[in-house]
Amino acid sequence: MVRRPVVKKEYTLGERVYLVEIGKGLGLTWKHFVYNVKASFRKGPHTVPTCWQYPEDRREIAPIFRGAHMLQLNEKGQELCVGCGMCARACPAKCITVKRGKPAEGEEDKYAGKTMCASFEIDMLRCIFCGNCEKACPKNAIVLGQDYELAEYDPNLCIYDKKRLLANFHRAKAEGRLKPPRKPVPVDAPAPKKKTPSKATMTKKKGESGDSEKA
Amino acid sequence: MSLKDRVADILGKDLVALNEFRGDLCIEVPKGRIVQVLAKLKEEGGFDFLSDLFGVDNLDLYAKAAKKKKKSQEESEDTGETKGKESVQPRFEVIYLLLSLSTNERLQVMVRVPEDDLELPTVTGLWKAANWPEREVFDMFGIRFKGHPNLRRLLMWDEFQDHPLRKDYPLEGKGEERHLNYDIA
Amino acid sequence: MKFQAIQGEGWLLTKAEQLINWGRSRSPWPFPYGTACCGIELMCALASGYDMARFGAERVAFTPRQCDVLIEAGTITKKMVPVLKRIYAQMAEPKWVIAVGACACSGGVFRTYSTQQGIGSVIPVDIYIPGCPPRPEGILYALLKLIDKIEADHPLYKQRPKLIEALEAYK
Amino acid sequence: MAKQLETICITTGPVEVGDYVTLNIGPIHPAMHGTLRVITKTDGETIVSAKPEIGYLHRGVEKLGENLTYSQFLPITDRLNYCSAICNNVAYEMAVEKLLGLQVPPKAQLIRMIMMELARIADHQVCVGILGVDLGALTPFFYLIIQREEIYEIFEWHHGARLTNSMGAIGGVEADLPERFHEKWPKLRDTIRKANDETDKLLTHNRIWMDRTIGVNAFCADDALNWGFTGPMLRACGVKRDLRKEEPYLMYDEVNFEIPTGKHGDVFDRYMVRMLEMEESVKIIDQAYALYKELPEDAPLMKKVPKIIKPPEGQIYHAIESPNGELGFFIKSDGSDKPYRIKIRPPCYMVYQAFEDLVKGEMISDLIACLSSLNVIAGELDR
Repeated sequence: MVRRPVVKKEYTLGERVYLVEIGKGLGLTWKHFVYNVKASFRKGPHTVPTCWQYPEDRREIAPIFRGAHMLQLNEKGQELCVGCGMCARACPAKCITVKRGKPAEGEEDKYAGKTMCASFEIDMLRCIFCGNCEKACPKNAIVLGQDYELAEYDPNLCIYDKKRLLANFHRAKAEGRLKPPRKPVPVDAPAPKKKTPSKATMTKKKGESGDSEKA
Repeated sequence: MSLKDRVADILGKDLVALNEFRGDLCIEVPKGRIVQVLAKLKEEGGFDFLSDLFGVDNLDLYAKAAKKKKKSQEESEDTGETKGKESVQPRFEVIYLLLSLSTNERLQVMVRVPEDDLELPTVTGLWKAANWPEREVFDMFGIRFKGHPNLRRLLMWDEFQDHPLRKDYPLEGKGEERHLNYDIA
Repeated sequence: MKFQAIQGEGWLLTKAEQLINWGRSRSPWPFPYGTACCGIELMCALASGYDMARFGAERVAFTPRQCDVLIEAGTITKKMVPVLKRIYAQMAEPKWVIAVGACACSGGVFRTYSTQQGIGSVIPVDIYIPGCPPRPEGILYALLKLIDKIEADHPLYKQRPKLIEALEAYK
Repeated sequence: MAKQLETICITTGPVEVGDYVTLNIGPIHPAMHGTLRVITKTDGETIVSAKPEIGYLHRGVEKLGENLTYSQFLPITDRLNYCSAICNNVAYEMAVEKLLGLQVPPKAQLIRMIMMELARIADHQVCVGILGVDLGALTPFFYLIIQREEIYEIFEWHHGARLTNSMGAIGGVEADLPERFHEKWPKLRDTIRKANDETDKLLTHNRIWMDRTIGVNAFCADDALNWGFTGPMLRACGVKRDLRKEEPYLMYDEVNFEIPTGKHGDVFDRYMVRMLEMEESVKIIDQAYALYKELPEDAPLMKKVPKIIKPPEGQIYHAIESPNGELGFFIKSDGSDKPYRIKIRPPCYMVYQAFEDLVKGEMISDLIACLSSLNVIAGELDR
């Protein structure tokens, strides 16, 4: 059988009477109610206690939010993607398929690189919006934009092709929601030493094969 | 006295191999004496907390090693002799993660289980915590634990046939579907 | 000639249909079936802050018998599939299904032995929401889209397959 | 009786009816958090036995990890304990860093600490809120959710996602604290405290709450250790053990904080431990933020790691204190770019296996209270 420690219920008078605490709780909810009513009359930007009236009043989205993808163009209007397929390789969900192609005769100035992507498909239903493709892209061609209204009746419509990804970019550009270029992460060269090393990295043995002693 | 020496001291002959990597100590003990060894470690070594128990399938690792060996053999054109030695290596490992609450030291106790004798004694008598992990090891690798109070599948459904975490089981499965044996709807 | 009034131009039936649709679209009672991560975002969408009740999804019931919209938020594993089928079967007509998130739509990143690759192969899905998990706004957008779909429905036609058959023959 | 109860809870398997009433709860019972299932045998309202069945959210994460590269597996760790995804990310990153023998720059460590503590607060808030909901107190849940949105906003502005954060990378973090954090933190600290105060006012001294939680599922400390409890569950039983203190990682040894403990390990103690821990987390963030401010603005955030990570052969285990307890990653590497074996040690797995012992002899309604107070997250339980 299970052993259980014996717990004595010791209540103070206020707790025993129990209406006191209930009254306190009710007072608190009323305070919230009054505060919310007041806040709803307040002008200016949205304040927290009222809810976001979604279709009309949209919440401010972080510029780095990972939403629907887009294929970027550079300032000259040239496609940045060269079809290298790094994003497809980095994707954990394997939802990107890229085909590399050469631009047709006379269309070379439409593309920034010497090659281009002949087709670019993202299965949005598979995508988990982790941003690995964005990190892997050497040309900063594919980025995750701010669009989050992605629901569709038909699952086939959720497979975004190149046209749609470029359209995403044009729409974002028109609305001024382009993703800011990522800041370079300061990488340390000689490590500034921590005063007290954590236990996790106490012993540093490099290049030691793990199973050497077992054999 | 360092942990290494202490463990060697406590176990004596039962210590088959000892391996340290990045501060983590892993010891190998013989399969037959696992319960005794763990009891000893619990009583004398102060490792009174079982933090986890799990299996490892070494099939690919051996295949890789064999390939490497073959390659080096071909290079040196040294044929014969060491053939078939890899198959003797037990395929599975079961690792017990122990923790000493007083000294905060962790120890990995490893025991090798060959494919033709997939049975281990249970340690639920020492730690109740081994209950579900052992069931999971049975579910995922097919290693049976003798004396376990309730050795059924844990994560997969009961009618499931295979052992998914074995290396020869494909990631996407073999197309199993779960059907209840009574009609729904 | 008998069917002339029913066949689209009928004033009474159209109005009745509109009335029914209005009623249905203004009260899509959800069954929040949150199994995994998306369930937490669904919780956000239901709670204060986003408040799904503004669109009539007021009464969150945890019994499928009293719900119209099955909001499937989260992974469905193969072990869970019979349960899901049962829930769907228990819901009363008319019923709609929203698949929230990558796992429910297609299995997402979990292309593994134990994950059902999308609930679309098990039960009919009306709306797919990509995202892992989608923002609460994304879920609300899907609900609004579902309301549009309900409004465009023909409940009276749909309920009478025999009538439709007769109409087809009449043509 | 049996028939009637069966219709309330949806059964998914044949139930055997013996001398006792067999009552199947779950997996879609509202109190079962979506995917848990408990098959109980009851004598009247007293539970004679309760067999939890898990695996309804088993997604094959460990097998998947063997087929993905080290950096590809990072987003998958979000989906373990989705209430505090950052803790999983950091635990995994630190495990891989240990395998590589890396040490992260101090600024990255502080950012990780701040974000982890915020995640811990968010996790505890969900747990306390859901515990309230399951016991019939809806109000605190709504108040806490309003406040939690603010934390999510900071997450979103730091790494671009609300829930499944995928924060940082192996070798450090990829972004500095956002502007919004500097503006928001003083205000956020007050709102967190206010929300906790309100929850405290609504629940702690409420007679109904006390009657339903005090003395329910009380558990002995040595039993708890035998069952492998960690985290708030163990601390509620009176054992002062916290990996942040015992095996300090990151910079936890440079901040001061208390470890709140309970006495009897009942539901009330678990609730109190969680409430007090939130307060401690606020303190930790304050101190970490002060340390962070001392560092220069262009201090490094990342350690240089090769693009394709290939750790040396070997096996390591590294654990951190996640909101639920000891979250450990065992990684065995064979020298290739994919881990050979990943084993996740989820904290609530160990807690949940003692469920039968926890609820035996109690009432059915206490089972619900017990389950909510364990904070079992199915994603991490089944993996």
